[in-house]
Amino acid sequence: MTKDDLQKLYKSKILPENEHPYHFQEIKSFDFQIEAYNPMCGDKYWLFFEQHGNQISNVFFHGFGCALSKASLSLLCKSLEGMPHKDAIELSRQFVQCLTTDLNFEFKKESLNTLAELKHFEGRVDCIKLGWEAVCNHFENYEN
Amino acid sequence: MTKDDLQKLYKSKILPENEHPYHFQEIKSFDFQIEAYNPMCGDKYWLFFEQHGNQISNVFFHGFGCALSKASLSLLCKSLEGMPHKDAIELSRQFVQCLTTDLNFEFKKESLNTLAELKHFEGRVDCIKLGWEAVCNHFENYEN
Amino acid sequence: MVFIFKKHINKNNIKNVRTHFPIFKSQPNLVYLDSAATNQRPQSIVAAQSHFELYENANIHRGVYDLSNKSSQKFEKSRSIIAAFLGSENSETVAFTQGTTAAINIVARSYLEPRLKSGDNIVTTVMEHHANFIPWQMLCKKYGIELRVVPIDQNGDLDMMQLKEFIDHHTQLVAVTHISNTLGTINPIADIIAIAHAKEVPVLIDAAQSISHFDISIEHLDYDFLVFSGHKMFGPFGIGILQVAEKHIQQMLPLHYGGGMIKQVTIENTQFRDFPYNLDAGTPNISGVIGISAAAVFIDALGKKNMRQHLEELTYYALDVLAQIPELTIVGTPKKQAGIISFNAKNIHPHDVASFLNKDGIALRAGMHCTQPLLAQMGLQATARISFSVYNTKEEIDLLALSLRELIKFWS
Amino acid sequence: MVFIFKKHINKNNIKNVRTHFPIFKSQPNLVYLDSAATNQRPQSIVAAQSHFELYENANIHRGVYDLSNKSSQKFEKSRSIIAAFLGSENSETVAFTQGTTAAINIVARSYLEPRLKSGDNIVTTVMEHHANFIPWQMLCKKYGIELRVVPIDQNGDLDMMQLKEFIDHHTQLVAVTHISNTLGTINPIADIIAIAHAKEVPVLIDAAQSISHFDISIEHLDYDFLVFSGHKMFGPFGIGILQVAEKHIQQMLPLHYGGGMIKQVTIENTQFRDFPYNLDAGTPNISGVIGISAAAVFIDALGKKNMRQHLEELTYYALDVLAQIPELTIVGTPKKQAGIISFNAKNIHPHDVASFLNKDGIALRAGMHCTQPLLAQMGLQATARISFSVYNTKEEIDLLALSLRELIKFWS
Ligand SMILES: Cc1ncc(COP(=O)(O)O)c(C=O)c1O
Ligand SMILES: Cc1ncc(COP(=O)(O)O)c(C=O)c1O
Repeated sequence: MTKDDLQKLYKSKILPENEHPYHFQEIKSFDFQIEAYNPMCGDKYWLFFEQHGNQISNVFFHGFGCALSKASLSLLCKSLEGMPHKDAIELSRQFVQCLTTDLNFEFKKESLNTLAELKHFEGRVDCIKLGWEAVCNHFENYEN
Repeated sequence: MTKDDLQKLYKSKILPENEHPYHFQEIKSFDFQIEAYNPMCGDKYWLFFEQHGNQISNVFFHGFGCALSKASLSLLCKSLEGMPHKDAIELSRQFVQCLTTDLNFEFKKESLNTLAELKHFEGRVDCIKLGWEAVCNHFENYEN
Repeated sequence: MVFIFKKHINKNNIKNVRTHFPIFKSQPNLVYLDSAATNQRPQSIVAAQSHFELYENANIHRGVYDLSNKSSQKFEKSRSIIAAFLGSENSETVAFTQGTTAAINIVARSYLEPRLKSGDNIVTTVMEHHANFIPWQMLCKKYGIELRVVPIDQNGDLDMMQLKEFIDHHTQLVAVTHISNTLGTINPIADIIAIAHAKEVPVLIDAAQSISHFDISIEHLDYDFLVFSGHKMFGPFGIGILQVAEKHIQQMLPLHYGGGMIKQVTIENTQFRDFPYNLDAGTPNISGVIGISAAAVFIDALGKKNMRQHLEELTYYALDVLAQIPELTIVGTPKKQAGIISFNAKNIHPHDVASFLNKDGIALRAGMHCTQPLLAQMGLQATARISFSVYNTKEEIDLLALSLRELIKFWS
Repeated sequence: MVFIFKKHINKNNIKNVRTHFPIFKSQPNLVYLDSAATNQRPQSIVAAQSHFELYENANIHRGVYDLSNKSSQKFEKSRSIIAAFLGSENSETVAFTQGTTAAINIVARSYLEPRLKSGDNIVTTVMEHHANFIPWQMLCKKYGIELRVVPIDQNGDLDMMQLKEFIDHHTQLVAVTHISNTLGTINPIADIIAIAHAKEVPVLIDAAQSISHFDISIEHLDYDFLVFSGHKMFGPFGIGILQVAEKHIQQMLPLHYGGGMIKQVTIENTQFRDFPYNLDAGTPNISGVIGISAAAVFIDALGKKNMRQHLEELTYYALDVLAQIPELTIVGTPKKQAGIISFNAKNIHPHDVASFLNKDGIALRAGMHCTQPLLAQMGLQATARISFSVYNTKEEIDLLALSLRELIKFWS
């Protein structure tokens, strides 16, 4: 990625999402919460989930991290809302796979495809996958 | 040292001493004994001392090792006999120093001078100093 | 093979020293500001190692043939070079380790652990690298003893009053860094050693960040343990030094068991050699040892005083230049600082700073720098960190400032 | 910088492989028969390392900039190269250590020690290198448990009946070498693993002497722990491998504490990463890791089968030639032998042999080869040892024989 590309990408996708993140707030009552923490760099967020039965109704997040992790979490919240657990896990897994392997998926949300293309943005993939991986781990450890 | 020098040296000094070592026998009654052992190569000898008061009367040795260590021990026995402890320690120390530092001493026994010149015979100094160092260590640990 | 010191290095040409580092020839636009993580390597030191590996290679100690003899001699000669580099004539004060981290862990396990008893305490500081923190924390947990962590004041200097109070007759060790790898704070180690020794407490100095440009001599400083890494002093990875004061040598137990460190082995029993040889279990990193002694020679040729002066100039220049960018906050304003500056840019996460600056060829670190307790005390999650070495220039700092200004403008 | 694999290495030119080793160009008369102590190094592997150090050097993991990224990638790529070299797709089975000795000590401390209880036993053999003997001896002493030492028969083969009897349901580990570094005996490790696994006992294989010319794959051999060193496989000093079977990974505790191996550190507490990353305390030996993976690539390019065939030819040729000198005794006549031969000359101590042969440019070892229990069982104080690698030739063995005959004549 050239400097130009990087600037365009940030200007068009990352910075807006970073400056006006979706559901970026700490809430007190939730059905479950997930920590997303990268000890290497210090990024640390909490994700707060509200659900009806097995259906995720709302996802909020709060914490501290770089523009990429924040933008990615913002998209995560938007994406998972309204999904049954099953689909949320599936999507999160696919997204992490997409970032860490040679596999490619076509996501419905265009912004997810843009983010996923950043798999070659070396040294920052951890930032992008932070929240998604936390979701996968959570469901692997606690649900199954 | 060239191969030629090495052969000459062995022929004239080491091999005779190695083949007919002085006082090379295990004796049962002695005043004290010293172990001379090099764990790196496995050379291992016992030195047996007989004394009158503070005067060393006889030194015998027995064990297994290379031609150099054996020749050197043979000379050690010859050299220390008849000496008061004090002189034996002094001589042993000088000889070890001679082999391991830049210091040079002139020894009365010509064969000791020859041996001492081998300080540049790399990788074998340990063999030459084996018995002498054992004598130094013994007196440092047990007499003083 | 006349690789070694082809170009004459001396105190007058520190300005030209950059030419000794091939990476800057192949990447002329590289602005490398991450020397606190690892130094770039000069041609001469890499050549000293590869020359050995290609033309003089042999295992040490037990070989009678010439190649092995020369290798053994070079190995032990390296030990005396390092001892002299650290102000000692006694090469038996110097053990080779895998690096700073290993050296500290060895002190924890081989020296400290066997003497701990309940009621004891260990004193360290909140600004330590994890390498000089977790080993003590783990020992304290294991033995239920107290870890006393000296805090810093708002400038990033150690709270010396607190340190003084913490050290008492039950303190078994004071472990402190010479220079903070996050803030650049230079700690008053001579004072700390004096305070500790007044209570007969030994002191470990982590010199990872100071070894290449500070005069460090056991004769003058009288520390008990000194640790540092080759790769932060122009030398190779995988090698470091543990220097132990003569009075503690007898107490140093082996770490690993194997060849090289033994006197006698029977089926029932084993006798070990003394420190430092009892730490040489297994074939040592011979070329690494040759590399680290070549690094000591390189540093002495440049002159630590010149290096330090160069670093100080760069540090103060950078502090000045960065202070003129209003969106930046410098993290820590210690009394004395060398070679390392942490900062944060308003609203821009350090990782984003690093990614954008990378596009301008500027290499800097972002994150917690293995100092999580320090960042927690300062209420920070991460910083951007620049660090200098002898090859850096003021022009590079100007480029950094330019790049930062551009980024800040872009971001707003 | 096109140092790397300048000359094409492949299975057809094992005869020309000597040209890849610069030491034989600069010392054409060197007869190097001490590869069991350490291999000579090919140009390509040394160049892979020095190229990294000079042009690509950066610390790993926490850097966002290109240089650090590439370094991190090369580092982790090396781990997968080694995993593949050992028949595994899971690079998380592979930890980097300082060498064989360190790897064995890590298994002793991080895996075995926490699970020992009274009544347990550890099975090893009398032919082990001290590195694979003393760690178990020390554990047994510490916990008052039994060390069961499998003897050898008069040929130098393991007493398999005894081994079978020794392994019972209280055995916590069987630790055995693949090839004896003193006798050259090739042990039937597949059988040993089967015997041990039938009693659910894990097996550690010391592959220091076999890694470069035996197919060793965790998939086929199903060992539990495998250890070897870089410097005995054409790679650098200061780096080795510990491969751990997936089923034991969770049980591997950290050795040292420091940066790199942590998840979270607070003043009160620390959480660690999992194996193999929990062993990466401190900056790893990055160029060593690059070197050892380059060595694996080099070996694969030559083909282990070719190497082994070459070594076998040399070994049998040498056994033949030496048998024709009546004053020599070959030490050990195991069923299968590769690359290593010990012998003694009547009335001439091995050290004297080595000193005289050195004058003819022949480099061989004399001594106990870090196998004191073995020599004690055989009633020997020392041996002369020759060992081969891919660069040796039959002509060299002829020169050895000539030299030995001359020495014997001179001596008598
Ligand atoms: C069979 C065997 N095991 C272990 C070792 C020890 O290897 P290192 O010294 O590289 O740790 C050696 C090397 O001498 C060996 O031959
Ligand atoms: C102050 C300090 N101590 C210890 C270390 C650890 O050094 P190494 O990773 O070489 O073991 C570092 C390096 O990051 C450091 O800066």
